[in-house]
Amino acid sequence: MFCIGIYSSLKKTGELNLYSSLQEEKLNIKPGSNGTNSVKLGKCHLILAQKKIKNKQMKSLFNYIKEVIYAFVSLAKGLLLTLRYFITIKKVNITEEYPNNRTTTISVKERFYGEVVLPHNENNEHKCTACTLCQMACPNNSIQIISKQIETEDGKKKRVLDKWVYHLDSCTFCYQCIDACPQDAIEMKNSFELSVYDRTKLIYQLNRPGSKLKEKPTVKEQQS
Amino acid sequence: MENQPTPSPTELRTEEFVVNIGPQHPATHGVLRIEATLDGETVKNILPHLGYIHRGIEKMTESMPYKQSIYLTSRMDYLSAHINNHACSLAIENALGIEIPARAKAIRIIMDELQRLTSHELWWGSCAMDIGAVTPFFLGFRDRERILEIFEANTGNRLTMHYIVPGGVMRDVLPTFVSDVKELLKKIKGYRHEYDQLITGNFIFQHRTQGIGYLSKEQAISLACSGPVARASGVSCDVRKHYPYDGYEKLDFKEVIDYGCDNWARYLVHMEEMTQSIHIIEQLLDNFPTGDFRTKIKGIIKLPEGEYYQRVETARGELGVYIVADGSNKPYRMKFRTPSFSNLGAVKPTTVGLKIADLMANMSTIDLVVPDIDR
Amino acid sequence: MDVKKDFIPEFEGEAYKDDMGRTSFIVTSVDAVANWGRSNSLWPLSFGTSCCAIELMSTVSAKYDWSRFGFEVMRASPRQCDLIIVAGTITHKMAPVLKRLYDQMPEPRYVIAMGACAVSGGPFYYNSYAVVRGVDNVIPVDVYIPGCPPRPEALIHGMMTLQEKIKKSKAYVIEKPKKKKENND
Amino acid sequence: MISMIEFTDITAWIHSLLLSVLTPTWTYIVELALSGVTALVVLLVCVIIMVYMERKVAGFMQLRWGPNRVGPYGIFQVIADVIKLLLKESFSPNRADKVMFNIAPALALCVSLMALAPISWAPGLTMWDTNIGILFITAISSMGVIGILMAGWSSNNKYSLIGAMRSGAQIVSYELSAGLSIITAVALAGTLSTNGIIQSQADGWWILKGQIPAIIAFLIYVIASTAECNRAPFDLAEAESELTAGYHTEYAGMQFGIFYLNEYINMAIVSIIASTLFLGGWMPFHLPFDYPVVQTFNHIMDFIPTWMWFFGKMFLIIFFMMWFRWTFPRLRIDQLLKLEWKYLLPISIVNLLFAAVIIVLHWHL
Repeated sequence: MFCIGIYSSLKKTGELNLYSSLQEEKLNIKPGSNGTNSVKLGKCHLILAQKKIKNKQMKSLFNYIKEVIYAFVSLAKGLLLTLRYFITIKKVNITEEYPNNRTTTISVKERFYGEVVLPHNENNEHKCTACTLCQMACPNNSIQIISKQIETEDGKKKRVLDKWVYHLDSCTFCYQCIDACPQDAIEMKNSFELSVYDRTKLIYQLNRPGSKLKEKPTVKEQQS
Repeated sequence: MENQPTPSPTELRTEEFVVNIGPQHPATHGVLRIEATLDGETVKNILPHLGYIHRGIEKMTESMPYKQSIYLTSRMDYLSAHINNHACSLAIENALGIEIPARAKAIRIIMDELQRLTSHELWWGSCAMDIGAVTPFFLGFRDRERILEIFEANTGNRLTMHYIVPGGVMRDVLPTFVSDVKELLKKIKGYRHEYDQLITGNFIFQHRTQGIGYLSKEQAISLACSGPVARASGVSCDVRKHYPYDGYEKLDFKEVIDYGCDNWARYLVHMEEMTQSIHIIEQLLDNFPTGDFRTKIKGIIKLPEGEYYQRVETARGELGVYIVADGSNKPYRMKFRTPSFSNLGAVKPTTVGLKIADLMANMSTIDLVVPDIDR
Repeated sequence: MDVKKDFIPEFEGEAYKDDMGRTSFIVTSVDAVANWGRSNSLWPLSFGTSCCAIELMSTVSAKYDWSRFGFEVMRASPRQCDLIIVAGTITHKMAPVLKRLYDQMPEPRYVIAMGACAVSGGPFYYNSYAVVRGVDNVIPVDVYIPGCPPRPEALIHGMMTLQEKIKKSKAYVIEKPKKKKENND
Repeated sequence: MISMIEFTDITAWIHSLLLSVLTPTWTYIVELALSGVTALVVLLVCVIIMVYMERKVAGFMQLRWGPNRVGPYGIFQVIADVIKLLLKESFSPNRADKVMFNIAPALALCVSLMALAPISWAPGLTMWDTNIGILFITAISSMGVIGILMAGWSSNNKYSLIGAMRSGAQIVSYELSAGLSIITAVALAGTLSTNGIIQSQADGWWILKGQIPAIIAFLIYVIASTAECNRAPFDLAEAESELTAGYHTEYAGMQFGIFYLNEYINMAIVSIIASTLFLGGWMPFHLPFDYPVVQTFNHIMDFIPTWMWFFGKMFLIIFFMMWFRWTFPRLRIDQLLKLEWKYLLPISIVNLLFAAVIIVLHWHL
């Protein structure tokens, strides 16, 4: 059934056509037993080639004229399609005019991986604990976490983030850093307008100056 | 070459000359260099030169943990990035003996088949462009962009995703995923007749492809061709049928085989495979499983010592991932058997003796992706 | 996405001033006309090595359509183009070829490094033995577009950034001929 | 023709003005120069419109807008391109034959401009109103290939060489069927002069009056002339996917621009000839019947100025050529020659015989 379906579709698309002697020779290759569920397009070729041989036995002038007419019809079909596009361009046009649609209809999806950001809240606090898991997860060293030791008020030594250096120039947006981060400190932003004149400007420091680690909310605060 | 009779002294003899096609040439789709010996317009010999985009991916994987090396595979055959990731993830999962959730399997197969659709649509456009028609290129990209929108919305990247990871997929798909894909398939199906109207039924295109680029079944097998190239020569080699993975065995689809052995047969196989891909996706969408999208696995994957091989069917043919593990978190050796590399061998037997324009037609229907050749 | 107001970065070009701090009206208008022509007619070389080439093709395609800017005349011959978009990885084997393509282009010529591979080596930066770490090691680059690969809008943004640069540069810089060491290759 | 300002009036006025100032010899020389410059300017404006049109047509057929950011609707796009090409460095490659390399574009341009001479632009506006106008054009247009061959040969580039040789084979063979279809029209009109051919269509264009042979001849002429202009689907000489840029691979800057210009000038000339032969040139659309209704219709048609008819028909045929280009795949070289020698040439010979029968029996209207 499937075979017949394809054959009829080929017939519709005007596949009935010339076959070179080369192809008639190779039709000796018989379809092997390739299981029941394989589509044997080859059969269609066989049928077509047999038709072709039959046609050859008929008057060749008739064939000649038929071929010319067939050629014109098949080319006219393509011409009609492009003409339809040409005439109905306002309907079929799919262009998003990028710089004009920046504020309106731009189709950058929410999840699009544009650059890694370290979100800060209004108190200039971030969630990064400088555990360097993201740095280890990064396949090509696009992340450098520079931490420093500070002494907290109660005299304990603590490691905090000093610089979160992000090499946008080599980042490949594989999402592994964000997948690895246990604190959900970093995110992907869907910005993409990042072209620069100078390569060194593509190395960002993600933590803002003076920012500090956001304290984990105590149980009381969580409840409230 | 060897079949050609030696010309008699009285016969007209012309001088052969060598033309370097590539590394920068619009028809090579990348940086393949082909040294073609021409006699006038007739191609006498072909010598492909590789390595212009050799990036050492196989060597790089040896110094990278398993999790990280997967993302490199999407840069090999970037037109089937999902499928490459899939192969790598499957190999690791098989080695670890992990069973992944049903939802992840469904998402993986849908993404694979959508990727196959994008690849074949791009192939359709660029094949027509190599033969000289420019408009099909835009039509192919119109439909491809719709699929890429779904990729972008769900995986976050348009081309080189790192979405299929060991244990499942990186993130869950959007809630609107199923309805989006359904709408997409409806649109793509509606456009198929335009493809036939513009190119399949076109007299010039048929004459440029029919009987051109003959690759016999024996040649296809001996050159280890796979994918549409081999299937157009009558070789049954669909990995999805013969070595099913991730639930392909439960799906109803047909392996597309043609016995035409020429460019036209390869064209038909590609076109029919698109129909089959749509059919596969439709089956999965009807009862899309719910549940987990990823099995939790350890942060550092260590494969047990041994050798592992996994093959999948990319848009170009069979991709094999061969891992030799030594028990650490990095592979001792990772080897990719890429389809384009084997299919590249088909360029010479199909082209020698034909015209130079046929070289471009053959190369486009054989559907080479150059970074897939060089890795 | 959040919308930046000055979405094209400012290019700090040289001002059109002579030693006395005056500007010449004629020179500036000639510059303006020449730069207008050049910036609006950037014909790129159809040169793509890997993944970014597909996004480059997407930019050509109907959805993004850079022909609106007049960039659609992609020439396959380096003699007829103004711009190389290095779309993809450049390996050590490919680098001399790229250099040669650049040398074959007539002045004025521009280079855009598209994608992480061309900017810095990208995914292959860390431990690949075969990849040039940044195409600016081979040829001078005007605009860098990060991304792996950058989406088509990002490429259009990069092209507009290049236009900005062309518009702010001098069309004709008359310099005293310097004696330089030149490699004849 | 009623109450319109005729070009003949303008030319007569200029002639008398010049005569009042200069001697007859100088008048003649100045008029020659003036007519040449005018034709050139008109043609260059046409080319600019055509390049813009090509990009827009291509865009519209490919679901996109085409240039629309340089000026309103992108109309200054071509001007920007011209400025850039003029200011671009141009050079000849090291091992090229420098003299031939630099002459080739100029020669190709000169040859295609020479074909302008006998063209009848409007009633009474012909640079060289000769009685062998069409013969002159066919003779000149087959010389166009010399420039291409020179360019391909002198570039010292194998792509260029292949492209030039392809172009040579192509143009030489397609001249035949183009010539035969021109002969069909000439036989119908009974004259070789362009003005005479147009005048013979005063009561109806040949494509309508000449019955089936004229239509077939028109189709064959459009196909053959598309091939002669190296336009897709016959653009084998510069087949981009095969030969990068074909015969002008090594040309840069304005030298390339001249080849680019040349292609469009050739298109313009070819479509002018097609409209002259089959669509009546500047002649308005008339019906060859003697009913009062038809008379009124013919009268109304006369109100549309002749230049509008002329350029309308020209751009219509140019649109056809662009339409072909953005729809069809390219032929292979052997298919191209097969198409000519096995299809177009026999058909046009039979067609010519058929037309001869019609002419002898006075069946044409």
